[in-house]
Amino acid sequence: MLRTMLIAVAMVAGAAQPLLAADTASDPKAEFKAFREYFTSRFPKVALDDFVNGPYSMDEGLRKQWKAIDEFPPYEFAVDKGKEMFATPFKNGKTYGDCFPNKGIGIRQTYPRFDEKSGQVITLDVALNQCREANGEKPFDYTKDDMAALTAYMAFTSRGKAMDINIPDDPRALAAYTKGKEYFYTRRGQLNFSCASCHVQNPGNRIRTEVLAPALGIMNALPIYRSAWGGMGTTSRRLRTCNSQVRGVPLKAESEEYRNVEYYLSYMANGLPISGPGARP
Amino acid sequence: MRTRILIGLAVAASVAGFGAAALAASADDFKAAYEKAQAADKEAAALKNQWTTTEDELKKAKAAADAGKFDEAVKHAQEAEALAHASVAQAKAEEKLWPDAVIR
Amino acid sequence: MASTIRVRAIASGDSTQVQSLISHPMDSGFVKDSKGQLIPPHHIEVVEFEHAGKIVFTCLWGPAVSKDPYVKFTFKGGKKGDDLKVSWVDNKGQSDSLVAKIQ
Amino acid sequence: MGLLPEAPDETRRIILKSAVGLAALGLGAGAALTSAHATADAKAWPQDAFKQKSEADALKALYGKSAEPSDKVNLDAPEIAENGAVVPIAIASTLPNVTGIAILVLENPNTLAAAYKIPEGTEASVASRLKMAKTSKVVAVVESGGKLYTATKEVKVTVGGCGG
Repeated sequence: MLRTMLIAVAMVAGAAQPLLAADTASDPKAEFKAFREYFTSRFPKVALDDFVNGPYSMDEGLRKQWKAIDEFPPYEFAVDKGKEMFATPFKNGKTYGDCFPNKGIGIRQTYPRFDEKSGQVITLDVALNQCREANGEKPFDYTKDDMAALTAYMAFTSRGKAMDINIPDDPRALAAYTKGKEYFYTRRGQLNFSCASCHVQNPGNRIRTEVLAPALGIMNALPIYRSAWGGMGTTSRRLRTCNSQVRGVPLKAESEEYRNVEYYLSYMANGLPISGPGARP
Repeated sequence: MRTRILIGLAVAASVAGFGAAALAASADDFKAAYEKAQAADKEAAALKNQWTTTEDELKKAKAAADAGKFDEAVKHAQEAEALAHASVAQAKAEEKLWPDAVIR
Repeated sequence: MASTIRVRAIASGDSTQVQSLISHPMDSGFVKDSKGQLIPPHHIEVVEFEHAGKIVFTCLWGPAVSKDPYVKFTFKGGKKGDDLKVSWVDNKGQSDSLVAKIQ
Repeated sequence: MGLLPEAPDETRRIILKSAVGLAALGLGAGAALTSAHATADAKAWPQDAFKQKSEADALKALYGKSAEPSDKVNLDAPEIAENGAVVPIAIASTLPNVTGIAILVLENPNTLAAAYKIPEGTEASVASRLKMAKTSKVVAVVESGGKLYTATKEVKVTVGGCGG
């Protein structure tokens, strides 16, 4: 407990002092516990399930605007479009539902998952394009439009379900998790920010006008309708925007690094409810 | 921590330094400076850590050269190179530094 | 093609609360595209809500109304199962309409 | 807050630029417009009122008169807008015989944002979402018994909503 608090203090100060010798080995269970304890002790007033609401869990004024907007949220069109796409068969007569357990309904919380065949992390977005290609259809762009509509609908049917990410007993799965963790904590871009600089050290604080979301449960709300985009965006679109905001050149959508960091963060959110699709400033 | 400050200084110094570029640069001077910048940027790309500012300077350099303004083109190419070197240094330093930030 | 209009009209007591969202870019005319060209204004001008042959609400919108515009209002009357007609027209003469059931 | 002590101004400018760029790209997505017959009448749109640059001129063009402040006009708007592109604004009034409600954003390029016609039997209450270019006074106008009444509130905007 004391150590967690010391780390918290060090991070608030913006100086990540090495309290321990550099250690890149991963112990997901212990890291999960420490991660959760960091956020719950730093934000004791935020209910655990509320972290998935990102900036709205941190700021009362924003929360009120969100509640007003959520009465009739702008992602409704995407959910409806995704539902229609789900119901429309491919040219070969198969549907998206045929590619997933339970016809694809209420399963978003099980992604990303580690695929033992390819040795890679498969996100829901990648699984959807694999489904299309397996049925003779062209893959969709990974950042918005059709892909955002499909994932919005799948998230919508999974709302409230607890994130359920598994790291199988396979050294490649642990390596993917570790690489995701490395990506999350590595500073990059001319501004020298890591994901953690904003979402571990400064959630609830404003960077210019935006209230930063806590890393805990940050993947649960995706995809999102973001007012600054004036439209929907997927996890990849969000990550690419994060990269350019710190003046880093974004990676390709659904690149290995992005899939791994989604794997790491989703595992950290295990047990927290799916809240996507979300609406964000 | 100290490594990061050093990177910061390196960027500041190299960016300040480009002002001293030789006057009346030629197309060849530009080509040489641009190739050096591209090589450094490629190294950053291999480390998946290009900076958008490097790309901006490369574009500005190219545009100035296309307009025949070689002094300006060389300046931008040199700045791009300095930024690219800084991004490479950042990526290499972070390979050792990131574990310090992990919540434990 | 799916309608551009979403309506939620709920009768409660002697009045009906209506919420509506319309899919529309609502381009203000002040924004440049990625090539630096101004995107010309393209926005809804008029939205009408009609119940039992009577206009119960009219929106007159300029380009400062948000993309995918939303509006909420309440009128007296209306009961479950009644029709509520929504129609809009924009500055390019495009339009859409929808008849929704009051819930 | 001091996230970026090295170059705050430059940073803000750059990040702003990229946010605007993204918003502009997002506009290309376009809406699914159908040509289904509608009854909404474009002739009802008060073109002249939407061109005005000041509160007084907009009200004159729209209603042909001027307004006075009233505590019976209730304007619900955020103190700090989460994004200028989508600012939720609600107006309600306890005044009798309300026939119209309008919303003005004084610092927008054109002052009048939206006007609503309230027929008899419809409540004097409306909620909608507006774009705000920058920090501005927002004025709620209620037409009651042939007179105009207003309520005003300042809304802070740090990311302008002209991007859509």
